[in-house]
Amino acid sequence: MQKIGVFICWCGSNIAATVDVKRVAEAALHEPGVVYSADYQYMCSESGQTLIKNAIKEKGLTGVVVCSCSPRMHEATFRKAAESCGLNPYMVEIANIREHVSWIHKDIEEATEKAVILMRAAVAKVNLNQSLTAGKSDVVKRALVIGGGIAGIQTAIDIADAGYEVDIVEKKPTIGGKMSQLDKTFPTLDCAACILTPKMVEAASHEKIRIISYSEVESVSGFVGNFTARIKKKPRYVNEALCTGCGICAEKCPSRKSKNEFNEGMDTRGAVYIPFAQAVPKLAVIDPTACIKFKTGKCGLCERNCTAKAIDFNQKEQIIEEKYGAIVVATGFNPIKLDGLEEYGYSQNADVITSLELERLMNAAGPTGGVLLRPSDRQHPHKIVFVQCVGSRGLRPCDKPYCSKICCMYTAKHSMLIREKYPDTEVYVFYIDVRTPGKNFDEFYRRAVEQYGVHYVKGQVGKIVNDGGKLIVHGSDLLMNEQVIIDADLVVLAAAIEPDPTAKSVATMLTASIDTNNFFTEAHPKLRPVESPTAGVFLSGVCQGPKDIPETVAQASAAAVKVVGLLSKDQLTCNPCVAGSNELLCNGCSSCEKVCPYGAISYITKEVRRGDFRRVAFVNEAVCQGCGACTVTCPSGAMDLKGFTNKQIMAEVDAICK
Amino acid sequence: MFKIKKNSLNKLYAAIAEAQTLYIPCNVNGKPNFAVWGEGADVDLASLKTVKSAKEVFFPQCEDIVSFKTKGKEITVIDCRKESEDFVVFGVRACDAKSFEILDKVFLSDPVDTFYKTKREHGTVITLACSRPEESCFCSAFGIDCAEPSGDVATYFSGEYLYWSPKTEKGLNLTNSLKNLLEIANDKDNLALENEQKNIREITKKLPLYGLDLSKWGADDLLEKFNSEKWQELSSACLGCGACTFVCPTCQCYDVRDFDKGNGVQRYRCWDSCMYNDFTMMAHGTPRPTQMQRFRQRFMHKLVYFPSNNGGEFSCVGCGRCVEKCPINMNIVKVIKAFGGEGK
Amino acid sequence: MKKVLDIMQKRAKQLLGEGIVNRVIGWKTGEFGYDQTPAVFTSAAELSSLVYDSFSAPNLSKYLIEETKKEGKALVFLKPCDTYSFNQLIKEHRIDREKVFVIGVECSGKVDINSLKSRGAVGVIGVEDNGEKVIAHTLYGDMEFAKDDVLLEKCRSCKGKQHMVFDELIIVNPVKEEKNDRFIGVDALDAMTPDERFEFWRGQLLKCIRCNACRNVCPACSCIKCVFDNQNSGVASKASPDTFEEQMYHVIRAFHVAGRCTDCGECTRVCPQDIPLHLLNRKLIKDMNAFYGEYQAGTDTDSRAPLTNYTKEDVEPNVISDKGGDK
Amino acid sequence: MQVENKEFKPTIVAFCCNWCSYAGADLAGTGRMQYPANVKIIRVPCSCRVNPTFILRAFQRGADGVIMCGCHPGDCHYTSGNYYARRRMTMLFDFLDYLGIEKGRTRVEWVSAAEGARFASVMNEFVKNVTELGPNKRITDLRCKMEKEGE
Repeated sequence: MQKIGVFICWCGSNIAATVDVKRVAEAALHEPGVVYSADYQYMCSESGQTLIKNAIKEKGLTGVVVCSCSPRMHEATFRKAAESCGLNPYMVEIANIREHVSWIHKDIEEATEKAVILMRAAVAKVNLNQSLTAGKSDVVKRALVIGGGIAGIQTAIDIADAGYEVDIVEKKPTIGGKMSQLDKTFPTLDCAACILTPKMVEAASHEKIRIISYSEVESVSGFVGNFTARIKKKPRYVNEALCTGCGICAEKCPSRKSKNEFNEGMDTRGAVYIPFAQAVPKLAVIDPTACIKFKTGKCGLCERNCTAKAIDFNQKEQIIEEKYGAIVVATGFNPIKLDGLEEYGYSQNADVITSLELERLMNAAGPTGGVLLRPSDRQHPHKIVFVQCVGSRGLRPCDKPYCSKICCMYTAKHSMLIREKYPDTEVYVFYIDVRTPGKNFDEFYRRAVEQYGVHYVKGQVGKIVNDGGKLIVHGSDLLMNEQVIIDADLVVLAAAIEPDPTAKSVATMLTASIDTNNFFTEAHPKLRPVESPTAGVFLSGVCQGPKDIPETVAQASAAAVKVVGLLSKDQLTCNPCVAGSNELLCNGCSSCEKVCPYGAISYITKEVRRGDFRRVAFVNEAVCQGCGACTVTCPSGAMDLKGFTNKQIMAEVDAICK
Repeated sequence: MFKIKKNSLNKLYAAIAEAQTLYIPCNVNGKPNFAVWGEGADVDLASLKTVKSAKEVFFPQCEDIVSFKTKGKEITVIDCRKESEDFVVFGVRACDAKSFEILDKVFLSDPVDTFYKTKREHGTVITLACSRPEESCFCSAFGIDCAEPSGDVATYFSGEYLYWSPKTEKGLNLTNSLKNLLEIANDKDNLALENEQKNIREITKKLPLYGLDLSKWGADDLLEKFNSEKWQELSSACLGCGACTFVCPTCQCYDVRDFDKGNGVQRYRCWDSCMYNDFTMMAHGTPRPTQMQRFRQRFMHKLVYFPSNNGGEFSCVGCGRCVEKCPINMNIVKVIKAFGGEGK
Repeated sequence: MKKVLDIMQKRAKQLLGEGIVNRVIGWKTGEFGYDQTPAVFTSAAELSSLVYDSFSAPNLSKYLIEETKKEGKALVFLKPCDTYSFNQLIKEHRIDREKVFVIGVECSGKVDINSLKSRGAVGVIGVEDNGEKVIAHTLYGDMEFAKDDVLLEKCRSCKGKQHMVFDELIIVNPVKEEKNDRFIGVDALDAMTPDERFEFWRGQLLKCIRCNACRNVCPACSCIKCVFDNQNSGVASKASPDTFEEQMYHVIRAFHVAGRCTDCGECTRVCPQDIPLHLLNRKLIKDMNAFYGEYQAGTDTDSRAPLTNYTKEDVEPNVISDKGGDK
Repeated sequence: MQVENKEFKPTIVAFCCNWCSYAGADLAGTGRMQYPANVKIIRVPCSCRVNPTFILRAFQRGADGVIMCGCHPGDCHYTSGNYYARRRMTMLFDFLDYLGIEKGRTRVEWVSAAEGARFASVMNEFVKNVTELGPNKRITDLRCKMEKEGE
């Protein structure tokens, strides 16, 4: 049996003017378990708290009910007071007789009666309260960043700068991501490589950063502060320790038929290659699907020519297992495949290209050495049509319902750069809306129109037909309300962007959630935008939603701060009001796991009684946030929520209804 | 011997119900069950068996024992027993009538169950002979003659009439109070009735369970039966529900429960079933943790323990309700036969 | 049907003989030709009492919870409707699939002995089913019924003749699929006024004797300890001293199996008081289908049930208050 | 039904989630917005914590109406709790209606922490509706009722 003290606060006249506090105090004494009651002017004041503390000590109270303002105001205050004199803080409950009684009722009789009932409900609950202790779990002081694009790089550098170890896992042979393929960036028109390369080098040379390139995270277990990741390192067939990145092997390689991914397949590379000049790590990699040695067993030219003796055809896949305290998802994006969008004829016409391909065509390190030549005949295009919202903001199954956000700006950039470099070129841009919210963005767009004379046509393109080398673009001009037909030399499609295809499996691995478009869901769309609902998992860059570079970098740093905040703790204090499964009742049916938004529930086989091995639910208290979804889903009632147990809530119901 | 025309029965019911509560088999939402008679009641004497047996009038499924009222920290104990008023239960079949004798052995022996005793004293039992026994019936195995039931008054259907034969003082008193409705039966009636009874007894002999042999059962061989390997197989399909128990006229186990009313506690007793896994649950747990043990308990009790405590009398009357109601058709007959009690 | 049984017996003996399974779960003959008991057969000799006919109604899938805890593999015969329960139990990790050899058997509907009895067949000592007609031999003469009239409720609203899961099938005469609307009964209740519905359910639930047959036979009610037996659950009860307890028991039970109930119809079949319990479960199924899209529990072993799932566009609870009717 | 019974004051239990609705109720208080004292609030972490058993329990013990309030769909503190609650309560309340229990006795409302005024108006309306329905007789335990009236 509990020994409960009930403390009624006057809150000056806020409560006492409408509630007869003496009567509540008197009524409390008749409640089961109550051994003491008192009222006081300001319970939250220093002396009010002392009153409670003294009563706890002198009367040996095991539970406390404070009838006062909302628990959202002072629950923490009173719990702390109780804790300071040795009472478990979770033995304190609040009856809200201010916001829910005195402030909304005028009649003293009625208000007092309700206050008594709320007090009774709180007492009924405390009678069933149990001391709760917040669990502690150690924090592994190392972070994992999945994805080595600008988002991942920035996050990693920020975390590392704060003094924590970071591993970047990148599935490609080099970090750098999509940004490395860009030519110039809007709205400043500075060259992407010039600003990205130093970051890549900084990451590579940072003593706290380890880049695990050409690797993928295979599985993740554990929970916030204590994840274990298995990382699969694909064989490069090049000894990383020996390779100097000289590039002789790539030069000597007789196989030249592989599409060069870095240039969006617009030129070729050898079977052994270095992705691009600024690649980090700058190491060669052999593509076994193209390599003659792998296919026929003969060749080995690269091996013979490598002075560093780095070629190793026998290299095997490796598994790296590492523990992490936090995980950052920075899996980035890809332009969508355009095969489904037949009206643009992308797959039929070599001169219908994507914006990313245009980036490569304009880049000095690109397939044309930076001279804008159209792919089909390597001629200079004189009339170029840009089409916006290709696959974005559409309602068809092949479309994405969202705005890809970056296309308006990069199209303005492209058209401006082309007009600047090739003033004899006519440039048309078909658009639905031009969206330019951002610092200096609208100015930038207006320059394209006003200063560079880019023809913006509000309307969509319905059809592109190849007519003897010319691309006949059939579009509509909504402002003029007429059909437009343009015989273009080159058509550039602003393809929608979508999360990297790995996002789904990464989300499953991390029990993080993704939305219908496979973008990662944030813990709160406004207040916790860089955290995933799964504790210890953070989001950086476009994996969470379309972003441009500055936004990506900002979010990457924000995620880093969250990680640093987490890693700076030696131990995590868990929320003690968490779910727990009574193994004797658990059926192991997996219902609870399905509704848990945090992936806090797993199943273990346990000897529940001697000789009785059963599959039972196990709640990871470090991960559980205490929502209670599992408790209601559980058919046998095995699952309960500490601090809000079935019995406690029913006792409150009983007290109110009696 | 008296008689009353079948089409006048409603008057008879009304006359009885005027003075006391009358329980009679009625069609209650599609099923025959004992119910309190009232004007417009859908009396069903044609169905052979009510779902729940007639024991319910003496030993209801739920019965309040005592109340506790709490006010703040004060507790008041309230005796909620009501002195039972006189009542009549009409249409009790021979098997159910016999079951009262078995229940009496349990509840009226020391310590006497006063709740039950009061009801027994105040209740008048009017039995009704069976006219069409069914395949699940095996009352004859327990020496019951379904054509000649016991009771305070025994009644029989034959032709246009219900025949009425008072057998006890209680029965006579009731008969006297109904004199103006009852005619005296003549010799012709008696003869017709005897013929009817003969017919019924003939049918009884044709029943598939006729001649069920109980000679292997009783107080002897307790341990041998208890340890038999047959129980495992017999019980393997048992679902552990209480259907057999709750339709049984002789099952007498009950549980005592407290209901928290908010401002007090209502203590009541309710039927319990030995088939339930929390039956006789104690602080240390249950003495019969497996369904086999619980299954065995039910039949050992009816066929071995009860006879050994009650001069060889079985605590089964062969009404066959459990035979009909078991969801998986396992029943006392199959158990009896499994231990060598083959029928004819 | 006889032919099916012959094949069943032959195959079972074979599988036992080959040591692929070490026991067989099927139906065993009873006293009156209609009272079959689920049974475990461990030898060829025992299998002579295996039976499969118009009364092999009991759903055997729930027995596998206990059976698959034992050593070795069990052979089980499942009718199409039973396979839904089997799948659902697999989904809930209550059965070890590896330890079961499932033989799906054809089914053309099972006969309801209570239906025969309520139609006047008193004292039944044998029943014949020729596919169209059912002939009851009784102590008081023979009676003939059209089979369709005396089928179990669950068979009148058959979900289909396809087995959702099996290792082997025994089908001699493929049974024609027949369309039926299993929601007719629910629709009729939905069309009533709340007062009428209240009277209907009060009348039906008043009959409940809390024997727990519905619960214990239910393959979805596979809890190790039911909340109604658990003194700590706050709802434990053994009887219904008040009408509320009847409502409580049946509401909670229907709710606990919502989305998990395959509509196997066993609850209605076993109720000693003939309470149409399927009307409770089917209401929830009807609602879930209407609100959250068609869902049939037990068609697979990995889909999410409607109550452990959601979409952002789900109907709001005010569909109830907006659907008309008083109160 | 029982409009002539002017004295009837229904007992109303309101389950409010800690993050939105309870805060909304607090805001109603801060704004001194009146609603009847019959409404008694029970705080739960999330609307998904409300077990149908709690609602039945309230009716058993003598509640005349039960209302559940949670965050607006999409705003759940735990991301998805109220979506589950929405399905569960839709099913439960339709089921109770199916059993003939007056549907006016049950209600779900989404109230955000900023909607103090709405909280008050929802409660006013709900109390009014339940008062018009009169005392709960269809889903209640007479043993509790008798005890109450006997006092």
